[in-house]
Amino acid sequence: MAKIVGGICTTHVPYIGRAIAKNLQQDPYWKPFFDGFPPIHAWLDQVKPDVAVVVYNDHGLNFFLDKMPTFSIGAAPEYHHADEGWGIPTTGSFMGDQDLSWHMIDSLIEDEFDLTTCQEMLVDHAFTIPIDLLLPNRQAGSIRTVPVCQNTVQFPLPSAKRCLAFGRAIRKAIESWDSDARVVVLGTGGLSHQLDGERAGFINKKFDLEFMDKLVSEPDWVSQYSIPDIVELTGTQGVELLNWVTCRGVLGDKVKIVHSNYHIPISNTAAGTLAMESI
Amino acid sequence: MAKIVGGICTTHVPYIGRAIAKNLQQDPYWKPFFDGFPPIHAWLDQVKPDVAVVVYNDHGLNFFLDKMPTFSIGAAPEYHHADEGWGIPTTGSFMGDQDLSWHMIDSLIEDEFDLTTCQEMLVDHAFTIPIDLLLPNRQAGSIRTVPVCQNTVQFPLPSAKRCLAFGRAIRKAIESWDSDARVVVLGTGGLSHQLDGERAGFINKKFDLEFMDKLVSEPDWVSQYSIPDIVELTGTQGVELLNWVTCRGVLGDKVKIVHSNYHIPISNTAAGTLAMESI
Amino acid sequence: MARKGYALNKMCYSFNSEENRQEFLADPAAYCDKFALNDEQKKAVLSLQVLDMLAAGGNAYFIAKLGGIYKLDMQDVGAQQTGVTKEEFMAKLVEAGRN
Amino acid sequence: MARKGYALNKMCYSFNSEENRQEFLADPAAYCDKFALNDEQKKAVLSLQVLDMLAAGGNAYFIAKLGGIYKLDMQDVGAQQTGVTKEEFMAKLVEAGRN
Ligand SMILES: [Fe+3]
Ligand SMILES: [Fe+3]
Repeated sequence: MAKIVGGICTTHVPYIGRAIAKNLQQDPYWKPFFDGFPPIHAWLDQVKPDVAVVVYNDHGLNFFLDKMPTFSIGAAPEYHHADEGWGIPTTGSFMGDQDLSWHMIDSLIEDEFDLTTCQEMLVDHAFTIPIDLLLPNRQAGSIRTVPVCQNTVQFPLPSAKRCLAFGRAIRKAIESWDSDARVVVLGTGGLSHQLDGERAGFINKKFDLEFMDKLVSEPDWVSQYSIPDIVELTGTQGVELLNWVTCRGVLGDKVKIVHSNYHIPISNTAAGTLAMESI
Repeated sequence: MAKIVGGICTTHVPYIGRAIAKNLQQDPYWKPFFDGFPPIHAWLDQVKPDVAVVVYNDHGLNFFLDKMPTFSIGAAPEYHHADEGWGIPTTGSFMGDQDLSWHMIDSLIEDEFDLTTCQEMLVDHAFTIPIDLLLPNRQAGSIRTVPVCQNTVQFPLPSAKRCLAFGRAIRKAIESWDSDARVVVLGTGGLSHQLDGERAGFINKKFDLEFMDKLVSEPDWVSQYSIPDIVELTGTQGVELLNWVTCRGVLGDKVKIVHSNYHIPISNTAAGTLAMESI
Repeated sequence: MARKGYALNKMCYSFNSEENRQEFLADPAAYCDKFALNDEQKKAVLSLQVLDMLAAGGNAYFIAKLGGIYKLDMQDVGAQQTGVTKEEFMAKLVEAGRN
Repeated sequence: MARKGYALNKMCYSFNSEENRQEFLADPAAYCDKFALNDEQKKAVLSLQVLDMLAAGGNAYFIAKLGGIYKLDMQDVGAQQTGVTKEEFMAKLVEAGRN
């Protein structure tokens, strides 16, 4: 059966794509953020994942409001990035893993998650940037991927409780996959930030740090908060932390921290990074 | 609060559209099928619904395999039919009810149904034909509609148990809608038929009649059957009876029959019609 | 089957548009190539063999749109797949209502 | 809000294509009309007022694509909405990391 080697949660601010393209990792603005990654690179070199299941949210590239799914899963042979309209560089394409995709789809629909299945799918910066951050020397085909997209764009959103249950069901699916593959899970987005309205620029360091702490030790803690609570506490876009919650669900009951980092600001965002291993 | 006046399940064979367009209701081939409707017309004249919630499946008009939702709900001001490629006449457009759509979406996502929301949506013959059968003298705007689309096209499908729970959650949503509207629910498709493969033309009268009987008296009965069971018992397209199951869930614990009809064949299909009232 | 048939089903989905149906009819082989059908799919489409389309990953609902182009109804398609005449196929349906 | 902003958001979604961005820039008012924006939406777009676009039903993620056309980054947009200079807005972000 497949093995889940661990999970990594990290922000996906579009702006990071430009910093990578321009090699600004040592620039004073960027260094405190990029310094969070070498220890995770070293860990990834050790655990050698074959497949990444990437929990993220689309920002209006693959999905528009005419067909906006709560939970969708890619089941394509490969995934391409494309023009998102705001001038960030597009990256290379990503190999899919259709065996795992369909195995997850079968298992999750059996477990009463009402998925949207995508046999063709564009992936946006929320998928591409974390992979580029984590595997800076990625060759085409060096890792296979399964995109898992959650709606954090059009209200109403799935609750933190539902996302945690979704993650746990994904764990069950991966662990029952008849394969010797090693699977890493990513959760992208957040942490606190708000782009729109009179509260633009809102950041909540205290909550973010507590959230990161509890995500490790007590994942159900976040379920006490409703979506309006989370928006209030972390901003209208901070609610992307739902992708972290789902990722955490995939990692099972107990985890230990591989490495964590937290830096304010990247663009308008509190940039958190948290790598975990199941124990 | 809104009132659910009852529910009507009926087949949606595309071919029926042509019979309506050509006024063939008294033709010997069609008469045994169309004769099932006048008693239901009389009942509808009595209960006077303002809104129809229509549970159906799309056949490749609004959804393709690139984005195939398990459960989707329309939230548009109006819905249009369009060319489906097989030469059936297109019908007029249908008024939406965005208040009810969004109320249902909020309530159902709160109840952990992972919907796809559609703020623009084409409706196919599975939506239009049952409305044309039930309201033959419909004027534009004489009834408002909310399309609820279930995947019966791309496996895996939601289980009968999940559909029944979905219907029950829709009931809860409608009953908590702050409106004096009278709501009728439709469930379209089936009954037994198979279009593809060496078993094309398969029909199972015995199972259909038992299904119709149990749907009234014991709705959970069908939950004993897995999707492969249902395909085996009713054909690859007979599985559309899932739309009947969801419709039945909306009607609550106890119902009585307003009128029922069953005729073989319409095209390749066993054509069932079943109107029910909650008691 | 789902993954195998994607190109074929995508081509059939395009037949919701009259313009595409006419383009297909003008040169079916070229239209198959435009959607990158594999040899098995292309051969099944050009020979209009429904069982072969299914074996090549076609979904019944999408294949039906191709049938529509050739004005085949569901009894034509059913008869072809079960190896009987259309009359025999229709008689079998009527028979299913009797018992 | 969702239903109110649909036309505006749909226009912004079209900005994923360079061709559409150029068509918009050539005649913004005509492009708004093509997507049937109402007066409130059109006025907000033509005056590039983000708070007005939000009030007219715009979704932040889609509006950002319009900002991209004018090379506005998220600090420009944040400053405009909160009525401060870009420098003040950025200083506020840095400040949030201190406590
Ligand atoms: Fe984001
Ligand atoms: Fe059907």
